[in-house]
Amino acid sequence: MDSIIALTGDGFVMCAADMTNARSIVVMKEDMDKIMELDRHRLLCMAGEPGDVAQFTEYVQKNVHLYQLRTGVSQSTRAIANFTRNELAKSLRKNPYSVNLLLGGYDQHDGPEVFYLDYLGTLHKMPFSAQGYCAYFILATLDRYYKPNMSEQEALEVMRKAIDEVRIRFLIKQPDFLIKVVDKNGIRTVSK
Amino acid sequence: MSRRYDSRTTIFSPEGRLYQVEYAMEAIGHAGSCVGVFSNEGVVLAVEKKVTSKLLEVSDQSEKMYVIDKHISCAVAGITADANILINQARLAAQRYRYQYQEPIPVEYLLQQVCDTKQGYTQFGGLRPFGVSFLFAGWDRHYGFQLYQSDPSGNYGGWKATAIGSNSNAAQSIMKSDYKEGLSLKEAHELAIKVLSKTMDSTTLAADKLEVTTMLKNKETNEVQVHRLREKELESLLTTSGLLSAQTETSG
Amino acid sequence: MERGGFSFDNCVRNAMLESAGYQPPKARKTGTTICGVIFEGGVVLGADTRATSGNVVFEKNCEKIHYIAPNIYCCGAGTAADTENTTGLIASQLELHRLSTGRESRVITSLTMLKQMLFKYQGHVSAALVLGGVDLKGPHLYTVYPHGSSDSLPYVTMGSGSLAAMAVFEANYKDNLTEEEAKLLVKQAISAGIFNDLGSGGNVNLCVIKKGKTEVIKGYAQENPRKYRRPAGYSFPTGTTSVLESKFQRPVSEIAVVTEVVSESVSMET
Amino acid sequence: MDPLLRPGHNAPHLPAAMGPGYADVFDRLSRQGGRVETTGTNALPTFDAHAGAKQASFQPYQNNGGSVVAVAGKDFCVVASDTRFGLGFAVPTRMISRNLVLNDKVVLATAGMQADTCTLHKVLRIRLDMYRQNHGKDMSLGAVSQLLSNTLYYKRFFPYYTFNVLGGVDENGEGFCYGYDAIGSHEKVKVVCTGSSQSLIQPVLDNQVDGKQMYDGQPVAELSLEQTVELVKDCFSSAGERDIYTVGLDGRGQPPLYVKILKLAFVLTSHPLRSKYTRSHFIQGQSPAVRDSQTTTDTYFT
Amino acid sequence: MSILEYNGGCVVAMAGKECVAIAADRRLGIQLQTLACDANRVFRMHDKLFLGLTGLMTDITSLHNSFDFKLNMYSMREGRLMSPQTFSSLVASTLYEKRFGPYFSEPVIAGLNKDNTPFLCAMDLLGAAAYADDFVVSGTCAESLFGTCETFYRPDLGPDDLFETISQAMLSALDRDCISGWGVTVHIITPEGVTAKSLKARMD
Amino acid sequence: MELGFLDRPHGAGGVRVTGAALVDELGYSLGCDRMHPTGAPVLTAPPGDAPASFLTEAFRGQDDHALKFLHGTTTLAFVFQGGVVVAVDSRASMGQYIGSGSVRKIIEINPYLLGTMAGGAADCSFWERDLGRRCRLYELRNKERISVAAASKLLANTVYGYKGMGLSMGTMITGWDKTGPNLFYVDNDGTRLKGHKFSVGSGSTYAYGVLDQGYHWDLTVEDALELGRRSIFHATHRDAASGGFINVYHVKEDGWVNISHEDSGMTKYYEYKAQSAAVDSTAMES
Repeated sequence: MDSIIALTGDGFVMCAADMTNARSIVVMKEDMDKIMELDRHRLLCMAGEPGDVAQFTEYVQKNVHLYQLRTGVSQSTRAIANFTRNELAKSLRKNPYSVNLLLGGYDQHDGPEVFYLDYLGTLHKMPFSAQGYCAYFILATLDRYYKPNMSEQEALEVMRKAIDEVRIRFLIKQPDFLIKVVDKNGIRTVSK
Repeated sequence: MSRRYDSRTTIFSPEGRLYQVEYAMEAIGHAGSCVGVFSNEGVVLAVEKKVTSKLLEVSDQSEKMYVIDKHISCAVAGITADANILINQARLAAQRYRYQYQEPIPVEYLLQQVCDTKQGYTQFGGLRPFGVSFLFAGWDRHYGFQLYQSDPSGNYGGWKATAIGSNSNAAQSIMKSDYKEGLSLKEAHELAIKVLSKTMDSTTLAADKLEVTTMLKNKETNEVQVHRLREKELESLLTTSGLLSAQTETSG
Repeated sequence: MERGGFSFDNCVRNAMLESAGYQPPKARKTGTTICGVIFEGGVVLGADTRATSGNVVFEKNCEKIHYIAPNIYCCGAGTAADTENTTGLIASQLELHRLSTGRESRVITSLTMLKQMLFKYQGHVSAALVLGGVDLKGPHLYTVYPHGSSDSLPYVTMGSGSLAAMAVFEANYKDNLTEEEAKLLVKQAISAGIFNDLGSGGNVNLCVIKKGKTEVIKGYAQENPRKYRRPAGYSFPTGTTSVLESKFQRPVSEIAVVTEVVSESVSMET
Repeated sequence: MDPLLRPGHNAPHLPAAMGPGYADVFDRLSRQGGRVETTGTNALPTFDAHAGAKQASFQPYQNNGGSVVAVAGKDFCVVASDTRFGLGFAVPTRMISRNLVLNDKVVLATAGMQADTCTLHKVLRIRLDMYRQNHGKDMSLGAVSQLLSNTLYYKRFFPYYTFNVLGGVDENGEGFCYGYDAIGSHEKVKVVCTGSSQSLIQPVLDNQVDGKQMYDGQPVAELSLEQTVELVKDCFSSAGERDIYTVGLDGRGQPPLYVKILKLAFVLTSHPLRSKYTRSHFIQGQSPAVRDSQTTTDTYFT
Repeated sequence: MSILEYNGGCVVAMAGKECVAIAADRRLGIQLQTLACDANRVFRMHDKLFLGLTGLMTDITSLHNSFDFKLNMYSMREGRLMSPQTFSSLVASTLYEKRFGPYFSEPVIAGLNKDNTPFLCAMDLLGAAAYADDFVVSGTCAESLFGTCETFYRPDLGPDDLFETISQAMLSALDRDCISGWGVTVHIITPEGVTAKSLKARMD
Repeated sequence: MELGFLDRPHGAGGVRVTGAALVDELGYSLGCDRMHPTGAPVLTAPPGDAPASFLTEAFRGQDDHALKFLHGTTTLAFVFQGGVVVAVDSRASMGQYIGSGSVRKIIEINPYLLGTMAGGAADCSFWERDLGRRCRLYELRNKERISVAAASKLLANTVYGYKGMGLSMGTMITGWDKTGPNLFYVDNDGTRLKGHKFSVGSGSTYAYGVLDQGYHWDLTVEDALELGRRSIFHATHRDAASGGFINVYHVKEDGWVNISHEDSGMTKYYEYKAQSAAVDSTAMES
């Protein structure tokens, strides 16, 4: 039911996620933060079954942190993405996590990157992507309005169009979206 | 008197020394010497190839120079059999990292794992330490080109130029004076050869007596690569340093 | 510790996927006609060469007569991967057995090993085999069913073309066939399968096993070569396909091998 | 409604999107038996000797294999079909005719279930005869195409299990053909193939006749009649190699049965290439199709 | 829809005179939704050995990573490159080990032997190998590829003709399959080196 | 000509009403000229007591030979100040195989009425052709053109008669009548919605994604046509079951006009790609 969106711009990655958490037909929480900060330069947008999501994403976060302590250096976004994919693929054969992720990260070597990662372990690097039912609507909207190397303002404009589209067309009420941006200075929340 | 303490590898002697580890260092002192020289454009490893007897079939796989992964190579001084165990472990560690993270393992992180293994044999298990010292040459995105040396105690350090094996301290003193910052790859080659000829205490060298590999960036594919100098290149390197022994010239 | 044999850890995942409505894909099944006949002093095995996947011919000339021992061969029908690996596994175990006993293998040994393996997996390893060979007790011919049962008969057929092949056998088989008669009979049986059974096709492969001599004849009869090709053929002149981007890369030699490119840049000016 | 929105579409474990504005609650109630389970009883009694007989419920349909092709040229249309009748893995007969010459401008070829094919052909032949009686002229290609579409659709809920291809020459003499799905959806095209080797042959025809993969618009050479027949024979030969339900060559090593139609039917007979069709067939008003099912329409290319 | 068609995609390999070509489409989809048009299904194991994998993308990635691991260890220990025949046995045993919970992926192996003769092999998801000397296919439009390759293939083609033939065979098959396509990459493997081309294809 | 005397009640239960039937000597109905009181043709009912699930039962177990009908599509229509824009793709697929890449999914019912095809190709084309016939009868009876509302009602009622039998249709009936431009959505469940903007088919969500963000009432005709074309284009790119050509029609006061028929996956993709590349380069310079 969650809607998560991520797109790369000129030197930044912008992630958006709805803030609704519902159990059966009841909305339990209206201000849920579904964009976890893996480290100072990586955002992890989370969708899927809340129990799995909490367990799995924290497991990944702690491992990324442990790696940095051990080696003294932080891994590339691609390395974290592959590490997460590996964990998903391994657990897929035992007790599958129903967790769909978008990993957005900024890295001085590789610049802004977005990785699509679904619960089966399908990993793919993309300029922009979305997961959940919203993808059926806004992948076309993003195709239409997304341009490479957009400024933050232009990117916000495209994100607003996408969120507006979900609000109009998607059966489930998702009034509020949280938008976060990560660039070389770190992570900050952007007002909608 | 101190004999009582040297049989157990995991017990300190009253002077605070681990005899087995020192004896291991001693064994390495007799092994063929290896020299490593770092430069910003690449790292040179030069080793002495001891030909024990001409009846021995020379395999194209050298016993002194190994490849751990596409971006890490290492030179060995000490007991080759011990080295093979550690080399295999290093290769597995590098491949496991590559399998999990799909990117090359940081050189220091690999070194930590190899040295942790070595250290284990000085603290528990009651087995003798590995009689092997390594020179690791590698590249990674964090620190670029790197040269490390590790010894049987499990201790390792990053170096600009270093040597292990026979006459290694002589070699190090020469390099202390000759090494200058920011030397080019060519100068690194020449320094390595010069130092190696000193440690092999023979004024002239034949191309088949030594082996030189360079860790550098292949311009065409922009990937890091191990390049082992061929016969012809070694000879040209030796002639420029004026060390090429006479008889190889004629037979060449 | 890396333990050998089958690993079942995907089963949880596949059960989950299957419950989600994804039918498990069909593994390569060899439609197959295989048969064997005993003759005076030996055995002749025969097989067609078509491997099908659903209604598509996956391989036109595949090997269905598998080596078990120098004097024992085995034709396989059913799931291609199962016949291949089951016969391969028993062949290697039998080799170890020969080395330890220093004796020629017996057909009954391979039969028992095959049966017990197939029984252990309750037919999930779906391999229907025609096992033939000659040992010190003379020629033997068996069929083994996927669930682990077996028959011992003078002539046998298996696979989807077994009806057509058995019809030929019932009509023409007699005891004490000569080698040539036996080879012709098996060829006719397999051809009957090839022509009358959609799951079989391609050529006829034979394997003749006699005391001290085994002969595998590939393409003993090639009944179905492609008869028609368009005389004009299909010429696609260079440039027919529009190419967006093209990049040539010389072989970057692999680990621990010298590359010529690098050596020039590094080699010293002599 | 397409797969995404189809009622009762068995939403996979993944978050399959619910169609917008489509409440599928009622639909699930109306469908008995919920999702089709993946290991249903195998309806057909299988012939696999050691698999044992399976409980066989009433089974109105069976697929007898076979493929049919129609390729139209400037002023002709070639309609071809293979001749093998398959039942499961067995081959009851190698020589059946899937072609039906409706009149001298229109030929229908049908693959799929042979029983339905015979019935469908009988119905169409009678409708064409009635048309000729009522209107004093043969039905045109366009009219036959619509008639076939309606005939198929009238059985929408108990369909003819047939894959049809209609080929012919229209009023102003240009060759065309129509491809059909089982319930009558049809489209006027230049080349079509259907039946068990549809997915094998159609791409080849798209490439060679329509030149669909010449993206930068290189001109496609117009195929002559002879070249077209060669291409069709080659397609069947390839299909015979790779598809078990299609025979490349029939029992007697002959290329597949096919019929050719020219601008004027009578030119057919006077065409230099020998043909068993004589003018008399048409004058006596005996529809060739009736003769066709007993005898083999001669393939005039040996 | 079978699980092998979940992500879509197909691979074809064809042999020429001392050269082999392997082509694959670029689509990564989730059932009918197209996620990306730059998915990679063909992996360079070494200069004369390429592996194409179709089926479920997660298993494709897992299999490729594990083959890379095994291949690197092999070439470091042996000091030489793995031959295509050995590699196909490695792939077959890796797949068959999971006989009762298989990887949902069907590999195609294309390479040149030491004497530069072409090597082609295709397997089903359990590792049943089919060696061919003309062409091998795998993926969601395997049937169409069988049709086009069987018709267009001619033996002993040179690298350029082989490229045109395999491209036309692939493109015409893709245009009849809705869950494959969105771009095609073709690798032509010759003893002198490897040419990688990307074709202009329909993007719908 | 009334052939009622030839008729004989046919087939097991479930057939609503018998009408005139052409019967051959075996008494087998020669296809159907029988009429339902509402004027719609009556289709032969399948045997057995559960007609709706007959087809799935008939093909249980033989999955690869099951009868697959042509499906999959993206169609859209919207009303704006300049009339109605109707845009569709042209792909029909059977499972994953593309049955055809050039289906005409806009059916010209009459010079003032258009119907679109989504879902079952045969269902839509048969019933919309039949609707054309009945609209013509309406004109002959009432000497004035049928309104869009009435035409869509005819279709909805007919289809409702077969509810649950497995028809698959998601169609839009649009045109210009005396009340001005009108647009109705009718589907096989009998749903009939009047509206100003609809998209139907497996690619509809993608079409909406572009359509909603670009739509407003006072678009110029040029922009409206391009918006319709662009929406279908993005749907064909993202949805596997849509593709082929983009057909655009424009309904004006004096009837509809067939605007364009362009190849979506090849010509338009590389055209739009070049356009956006040009924009990027200019953006770069400025």
